[in-house]
Amino acid sequence: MKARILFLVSILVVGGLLWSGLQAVHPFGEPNSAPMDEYFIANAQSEAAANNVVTSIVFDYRGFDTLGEGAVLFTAVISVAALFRKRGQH
Amino acid sequence: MIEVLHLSILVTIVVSGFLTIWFRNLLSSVISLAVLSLFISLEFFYMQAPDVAIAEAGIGAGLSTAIYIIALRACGRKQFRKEGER
Amino acid sequence: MTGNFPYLVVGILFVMGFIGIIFEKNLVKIAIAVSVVEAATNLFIITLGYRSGGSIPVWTMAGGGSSRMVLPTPQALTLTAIVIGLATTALMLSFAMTIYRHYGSLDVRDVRRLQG
Amino acid sequence: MNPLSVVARTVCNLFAWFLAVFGIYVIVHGHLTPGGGFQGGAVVATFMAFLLVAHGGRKMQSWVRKELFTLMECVGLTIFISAGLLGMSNTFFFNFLAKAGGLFGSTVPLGPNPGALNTSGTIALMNLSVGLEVVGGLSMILLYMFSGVHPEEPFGREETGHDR
Repeated sequence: MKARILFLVSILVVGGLLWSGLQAVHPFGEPNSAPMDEYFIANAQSEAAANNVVTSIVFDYRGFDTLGEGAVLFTAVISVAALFRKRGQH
Repeated sequence: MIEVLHLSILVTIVVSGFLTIWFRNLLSSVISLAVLSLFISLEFFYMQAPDVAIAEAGIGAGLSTAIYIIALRACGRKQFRKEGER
Repeated sequence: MTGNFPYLVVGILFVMGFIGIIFEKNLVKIAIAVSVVEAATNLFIITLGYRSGGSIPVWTMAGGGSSRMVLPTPQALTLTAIVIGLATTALMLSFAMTIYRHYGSLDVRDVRRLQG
Repeated sequence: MNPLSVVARTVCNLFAWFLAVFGIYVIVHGHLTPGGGFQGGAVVATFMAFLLVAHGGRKMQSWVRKELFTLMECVGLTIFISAGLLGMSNTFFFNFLAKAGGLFGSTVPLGPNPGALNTSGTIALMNLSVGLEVVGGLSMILLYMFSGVHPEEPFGREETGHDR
């Protein structure tokens, strides 16, 4: 019973923090000033020669993130294969 | 008109999220999660992000549901509940 | 008309997933609640980058020569987060299946046998 | 999972291939239209899940082997890292194929344009390799989790169709 009251208080604290953060957020449809995104939109065609700006960010400007993502996916696959490996298989 | 469509999508997201947590049967909960994923994909498409919409529709509504149903098949479907719980 | 309603939806979804993580006793249900929290986070990041009246950040489909586009960086980051979310979900469910094979139950109160 | 009935299997044999073709289209046209390696790989892996549900695990594992998916994932990750390393004379992940002529080396005009397929340098190559990696990884997760449902038998439980 004491644990449930503690959980309820923690949920109220998290909800209150979210609510107070919602009061100060900028209005929907008007993001904060983003010079980096303006640079990407203006120069993605002349530098990476790709029409899709999102793909040019994923694979060119921020390719290191994608490398880490591939490593995470590889690790997850290896872990699942190690969990369900048969006894006779290699 | 497009505002009404947007509002209905958002209300459906909230309702399906609530049902996902509320259902006691695990299979119903997984199907509600697929519906939530599908409507979040629609919301991404409204927000001019078709890349993310394709990814969410393929992964969230397709593969994730398949993996959950395989896991439920291995573990039994009904949620285990003891006496005196809510 | 909608105003800041999308942010409110994100907050409601996040708190519901948080309640699910804390109060549920079944391991698969906890994994479902984690998926709800992931969905809320993805929706929040995309909502931060939306620009009213902006077009798709793809020059093939932009149309009309409008240079006012939606911010592309949050979309790229969310794209990475979705695939990683699927990988972590598969790993959680694999652990749940292994635990069910060893203990015969999915309840978190029955799995405490290791603690003595 | 037991295989479905004859009607469902016939419809699956006909229409599942459209899903595979759409996934490969999304991978190849990743730098022109919305899409890319992750999305197309997820769609092709959904095709694998479709075949697994319709035909059952025993027949699926007699068609393809898990070593094929392992090979696909390793080859995809290797091509991705080597395409990043080959531009090392400038920086890591430098786009050395763009605007250099050759296969992917055309330039695009500025502003809205219909686009051409042989542009964007290493981005198209990385789309292909990441698509290969995602297809292999997600299909391997599906097959291994399916083989863990009944761990005592080699190909899952002995299955009988609904139509007999």
